[in-house]
Amino acid sequence: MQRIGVFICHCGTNIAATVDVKAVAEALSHEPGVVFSTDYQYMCSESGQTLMREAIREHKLTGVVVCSCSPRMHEATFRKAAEKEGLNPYMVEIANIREQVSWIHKDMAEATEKAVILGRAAIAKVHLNKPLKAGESPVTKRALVIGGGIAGIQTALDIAEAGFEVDIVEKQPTIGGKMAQIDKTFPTLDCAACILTPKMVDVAQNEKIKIFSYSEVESVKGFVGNFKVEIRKKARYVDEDKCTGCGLCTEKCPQKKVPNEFNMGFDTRRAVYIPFAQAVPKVATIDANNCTMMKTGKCGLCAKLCTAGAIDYKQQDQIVEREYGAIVAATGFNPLKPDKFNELGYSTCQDVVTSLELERLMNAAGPTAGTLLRPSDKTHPHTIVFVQCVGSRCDVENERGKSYCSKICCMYTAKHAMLIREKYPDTDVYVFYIDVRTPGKNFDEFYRRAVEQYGVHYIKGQVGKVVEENGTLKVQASDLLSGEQLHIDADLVVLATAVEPDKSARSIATMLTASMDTNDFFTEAHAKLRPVESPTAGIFLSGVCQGPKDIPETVSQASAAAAKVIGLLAKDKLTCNPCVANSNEMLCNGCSSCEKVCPYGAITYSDKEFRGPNRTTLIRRVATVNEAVCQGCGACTVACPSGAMDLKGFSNRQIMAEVDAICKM
Amino acid sequence: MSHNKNAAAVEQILRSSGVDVRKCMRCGKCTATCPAFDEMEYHPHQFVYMVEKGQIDKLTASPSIWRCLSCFACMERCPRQVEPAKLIEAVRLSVIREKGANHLKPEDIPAMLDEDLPQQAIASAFRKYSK
Amino acid sequence: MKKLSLAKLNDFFAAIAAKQALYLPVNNKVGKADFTKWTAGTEMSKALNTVRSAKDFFFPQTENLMDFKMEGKNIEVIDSREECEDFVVFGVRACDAASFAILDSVYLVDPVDSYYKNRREHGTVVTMACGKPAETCFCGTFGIDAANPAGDVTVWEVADGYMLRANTEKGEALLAATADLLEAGDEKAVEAAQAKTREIMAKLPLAGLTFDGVGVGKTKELFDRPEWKTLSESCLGCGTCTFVCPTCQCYDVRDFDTGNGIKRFRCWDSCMYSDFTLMAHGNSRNSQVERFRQRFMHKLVYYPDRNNGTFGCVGCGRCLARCPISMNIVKVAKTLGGNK
Amino acid sequence: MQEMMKNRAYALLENGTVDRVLGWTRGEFAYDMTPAVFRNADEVKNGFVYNDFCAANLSKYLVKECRAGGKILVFLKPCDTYSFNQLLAEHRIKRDMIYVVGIECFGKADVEKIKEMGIEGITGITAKDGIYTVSTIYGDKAIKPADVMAERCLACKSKKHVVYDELIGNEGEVVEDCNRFDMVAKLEAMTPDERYEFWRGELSRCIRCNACRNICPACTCEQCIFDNPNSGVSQKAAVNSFEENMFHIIRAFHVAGRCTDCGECSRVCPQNIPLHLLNRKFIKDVNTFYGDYQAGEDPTAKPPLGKYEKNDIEPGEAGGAKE
Amino acid sequence: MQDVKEFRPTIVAFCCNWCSYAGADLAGSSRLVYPADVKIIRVPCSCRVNPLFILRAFQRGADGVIMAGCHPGDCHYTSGNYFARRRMTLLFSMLDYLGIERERTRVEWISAAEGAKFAKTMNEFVATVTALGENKRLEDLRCKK
Repeated sequence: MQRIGVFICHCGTNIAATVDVKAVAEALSHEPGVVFSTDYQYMCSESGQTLMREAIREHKLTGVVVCSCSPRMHEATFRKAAEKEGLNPYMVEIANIREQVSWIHKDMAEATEKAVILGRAAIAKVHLNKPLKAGESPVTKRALVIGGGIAGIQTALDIAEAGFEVDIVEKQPTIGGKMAQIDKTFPTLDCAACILTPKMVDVAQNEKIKIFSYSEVESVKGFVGNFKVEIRKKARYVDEDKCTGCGLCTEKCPQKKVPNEFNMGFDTRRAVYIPFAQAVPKVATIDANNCTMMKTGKCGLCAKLCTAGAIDYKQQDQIVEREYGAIVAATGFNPLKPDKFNELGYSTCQDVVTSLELERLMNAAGPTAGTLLRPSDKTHPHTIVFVQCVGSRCDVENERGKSYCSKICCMYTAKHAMLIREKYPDTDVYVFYIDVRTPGKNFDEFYRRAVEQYGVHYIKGQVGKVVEENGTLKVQASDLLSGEQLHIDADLVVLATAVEPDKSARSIATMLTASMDTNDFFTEAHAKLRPVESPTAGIFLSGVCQGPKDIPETVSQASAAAAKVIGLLAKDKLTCNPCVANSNEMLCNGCSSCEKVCPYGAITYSDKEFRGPNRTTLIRRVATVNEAVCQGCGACTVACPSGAMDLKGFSNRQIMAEVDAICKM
Repeated sequence: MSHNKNAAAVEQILRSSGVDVRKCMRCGKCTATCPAFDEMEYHPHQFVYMVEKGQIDKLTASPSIWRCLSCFACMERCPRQVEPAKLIEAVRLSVIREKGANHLKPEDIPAMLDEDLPQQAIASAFRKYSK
Repeated sequence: MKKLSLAKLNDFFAAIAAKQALYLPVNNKVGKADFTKWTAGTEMSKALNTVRSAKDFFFPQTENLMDFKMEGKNIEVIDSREECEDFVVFGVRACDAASFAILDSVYLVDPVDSYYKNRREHGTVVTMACGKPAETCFCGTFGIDAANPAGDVTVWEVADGYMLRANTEKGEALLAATADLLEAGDEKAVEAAQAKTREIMAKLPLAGLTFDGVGVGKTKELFDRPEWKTLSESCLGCGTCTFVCPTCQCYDVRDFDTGNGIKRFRCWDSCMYSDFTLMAHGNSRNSQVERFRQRFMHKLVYYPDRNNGTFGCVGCGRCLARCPISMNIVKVAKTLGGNK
Repeated sequence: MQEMMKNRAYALLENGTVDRVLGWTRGEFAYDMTPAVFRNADEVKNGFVYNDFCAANLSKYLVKECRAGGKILVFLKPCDTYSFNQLLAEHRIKRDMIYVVGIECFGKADVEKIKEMGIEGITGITAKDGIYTVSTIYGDKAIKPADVMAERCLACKSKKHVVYDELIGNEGEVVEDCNRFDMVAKLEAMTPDERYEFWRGELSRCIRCNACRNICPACTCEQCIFDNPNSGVSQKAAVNSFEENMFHIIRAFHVAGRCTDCGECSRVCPQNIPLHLLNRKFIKDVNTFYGDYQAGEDPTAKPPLGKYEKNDIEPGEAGGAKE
Repeated sequence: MQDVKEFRPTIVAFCCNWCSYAGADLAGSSRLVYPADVKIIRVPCSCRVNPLFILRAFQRGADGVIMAGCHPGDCHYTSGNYFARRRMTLLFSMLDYLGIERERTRVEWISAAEGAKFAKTMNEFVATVTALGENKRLEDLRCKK
């Protein structure tokens, strides 16, 4: 029989206000095996832990039940405290009477009764708990960063700085991401390329960093410290090692009509191309869908021209398997395509553009060499209307947009408006907004400058519709402050579209077994306290894949993720989860049912000799679990018909004891 | 506050329209999109706001309620699924119910028709006046 | 000797059932006979015998013995028994009737099993002579007369009704209580029925079967016979033979934690089971050969040794019909006894 | 047939291909043949019997026989070969220790059905020219085998041997339209209350003799959880309706995706409970939800509960109470 | 007929540690109310839920059993919920086949971010089970007081 101590936490008034903690302590004191039962204001506090430790010592406790907040919060705290007193940490169980009781039930009698039942279930479980000892697993001292935008670049650089190897997997031919497409950055108006490209060069030159560009993650296996990742290096039909990036092929390729995605399709590129001048790696890529040679087998001009002999039309996708200790998701975002907002004319009017398209139209390296010309007739627009919140802040039921605020639009629109007024003072700029959101250092000042110094017309209201008439965009909008409906003849309309997570993020999350929210942003382990970690150990989050953010925030989060990775890689060994499966060889049939459902390949079989009846021996095939590989999901335990396979810490008996305690009538 | 006085009326309107006025984030897109804007004293977003604030009397007294074409553009475009047109319809309905009698009969319609009257207006008028 | 006309059969059942529970063989949904409680409209089965034997009435498959309640460190023992109500079992065949004597020899000797005794005292057994014994029947081997079964009352089926004879005081009481439905009966009709039964009995393939090769004092001779291995080879170790057997009397005692206390109950056990007589050190018979041997040695040698040569088998033939792999006591006895 | 089998058994024992033969030995009556191991030609000569009453599926005995060493010849009917493959897939038997002789099967006879025809006092049964002549103490009766064929054989799913080393008789085909799910469908079409009544009526007869489990070639656990006092769910007798349900649900679940539908459970049940209807429900569900799957057909196939598809049906969408 | 107590069901909810248990935590920290009849048992993954546990719960007095896990594809252990889904699909179908009310069992996929869904699901499930009344078809009378 265990000697169990029960500790009821008040959590200030969080629990005590709805649960009669004294009554719970009293009720649980009568449970079999309970030798000590008390309540305390804050069990997680230093003095609360001391109280528990003293009770363990004084009452020679062999098991502890803490009725408090979620075990996801303080289970580790209490286990550590118990361990300091010489009690095996796995002899501590938590009854969650805060999240599952006091916070959701209002009636004190009802809440108290439920708290007692949950406490009873925990006691019933502890009776069957056994001391567990965690094993250890080694750490592969290399990190993988998925995504080569500013988030991935910063994370990789910081990890490499600490002396660890980092691989970046980027699906595009070059790293740089969205920031490479941006013209200027708010609120300082630095040139984006001027601050990004040196970092890209740093990455290229850092010998700890290996870039897999034009590559995608194919599969992820393993667990924290020991991931095995297959990377698909897509065939770019150019030998990366031989290509010097001279660009000759990209100039001479006869296929000139391919829309240039880097410039948002405003101009064209060749079938063999380097996305932009500062691309890293600066290597050409053949776009097989558009290459005449690849499609018809006739041409081959680039191969003839290439002095380095880098062109290889027969190149195949290549699967590279690499091992990592940690993985960082930095999969970034895309602007929402506003084609569901018919009334704003994006699909029908050439001169209705998104903000990212405007960036290219204003960029010195863009299709217009930095002169703002409208796409339809290449003339200077004189009246420009900006529409805010396109696809952001929609009702969750609204299929056209996202429920969240995209966070960066107010600032970049202010930037755009300001830059246009600066360069073309004869232009009228209207910004239709719902709210102007400018929290951030020097952000509101920046916005006020747009209004006060640059005379941008900020109008509280929304654009109802945009119709093209004879080359003019008829904008109908409301001005809520004056109560008028406005009709503006505009030359260019710019939509501040919502940001959305990159489409690849969902499948990557699945491979990483990292959870996502309904918007496909990665979920953090704790919204406040662990914002750069995924709930899955060894998976970290960097940049917009976790939620909308601007460049400074992205960079700081990228560094934070790097710090977490470094903290992990600095360890030589990780403590394994001791709650792993184990097979009772006396019961094992060797049928392989468990092996088939094990996602980790942790189960192996061997023929072993057993004592048979009447001094005979017999050889049976039995399962063995590799405890360092097993992650403790328990799939095998249910697949096993004989009950030979069980899970430590969550055994059949333990779970049934909880069921019994809960259902007790 | 005028809330209490009109609480029953507000509740009636909210119930019959099924509109959750609290969802409105005051973007004004409904009003921006409204083709009858010039005809209306109170505009769609104001309906939402005023119902929320309990200012039903002003709305029922206003000719605005008869100006709405029920074209549902505001409902279509509202990013928050507030559906102002339903609300306007509900206010209108509350006025009609108060009057009690049937105000437009199908057989009266032919006499009222002229060439410029859009079909939609006939349909809306019938919806408005024949309750 | 009394007679019950066919027309009054239902009234007879109703009269009994009005005072106490009456059980009789009734066809179940798959057409096999089960002892079932009589209610108005219940029709008696014409089957030769029930799938389960009549021992269930005195030694049910599961039976609660006592309850425990625990409060802190105190354990309270509660006798949860309820006094058994009077009941009548109608239509018990000669073999099953003979099995009660075997059960009695186990449960009614010191220490008396009060649970069993209670049921025996309250039960009245009405037996029925067999009309058409089957090829699996071999009660004759044990001197049991299918045409003249024991019991408190014996019943014979005759052309136009039933002949009844009270054998005991309980039987007399039962017939007295239903006297107004009965008339005087003629022994001759019984004798004719008996003759017919005995004639059939004599023609059946197991007629004349003797268990001479087994029995008292044969432990040493039979225990190490090599045939046990081959005989038991096909045994599945299930409990079918045991559970349909009218004489098997082994049970296991188990505790069930209800969450609010413990129920201690007993349930039939089978010596064919791997956990039969499981003890702290393990099992004393840990291969199927040993378990198989135990079952037959018990019925054919050990029991006769202690009971003046009476075999622990009544020849009902249920195990012959029911064993999934058709291994049975007749095959065993013949193989060991050299009687082919 | 019997003579051909005996001849092969002699020959293979004589030439040392096998050490033992697993077959059937004669019974007390004409219909109660017992599975038996024959160790030499003499034993085969004196004891080996094969006829339409040799119904037992011998594959399960191989688990035990493989542990005894040597090489064993086993005679398997088409349906038994599926069980054999399943045991092979689960590493319960060793292929290289077994010599499989497939035997053609026209369906087995059920003596219960003969008795249900009112035929009593049986002293012998002979088969000739497609007719059984049943001798009884009351005289001889001629019956057609089709009239007394075992229920499971009437819904035979396959006359094809999925595994064998040699074959006696002709090879058959998988029976495409075997209607074996008709009764399951009929039950499914009932209301829940009717189904509940049906199953209570059946399962309440259970005496927990474990015949179904112990004969089942899929139930080869070293120790069944219901026998293991440490499992927390051991039961020796079904004390009440819950335990009856529990045992049969869990047993069916444990063999789900593994049961080959050999029908032995129902054949041996002393209470004639149609236990195969539980297993067939799982088989039918697996076929419906996850695509046709026949356990034992291919020993390398992944069992339906050992794999998944990303778009598998949700538990809430499967059959039943959708209304 | 005095002292007729309103029927309050006993509901056992098996929640996977990574998604649904966290979802329950979120429901808690968001103060989303659901009936106290629901009692949660934490399991590492939905694939840890053995049909034995579900029957056990009914035996011991549960009136409804719900299993909640990560959304298919989001399993912390990659594939656990896929296996769990197959097992529960078959088990529930079998219970239905035996005439045991299917509405007493439910599977729901609830992510760590779906506190609202957790509360909504539990409210619905409790309402459904309350409407069904006491579990009679899978009860064990020995366990009743």
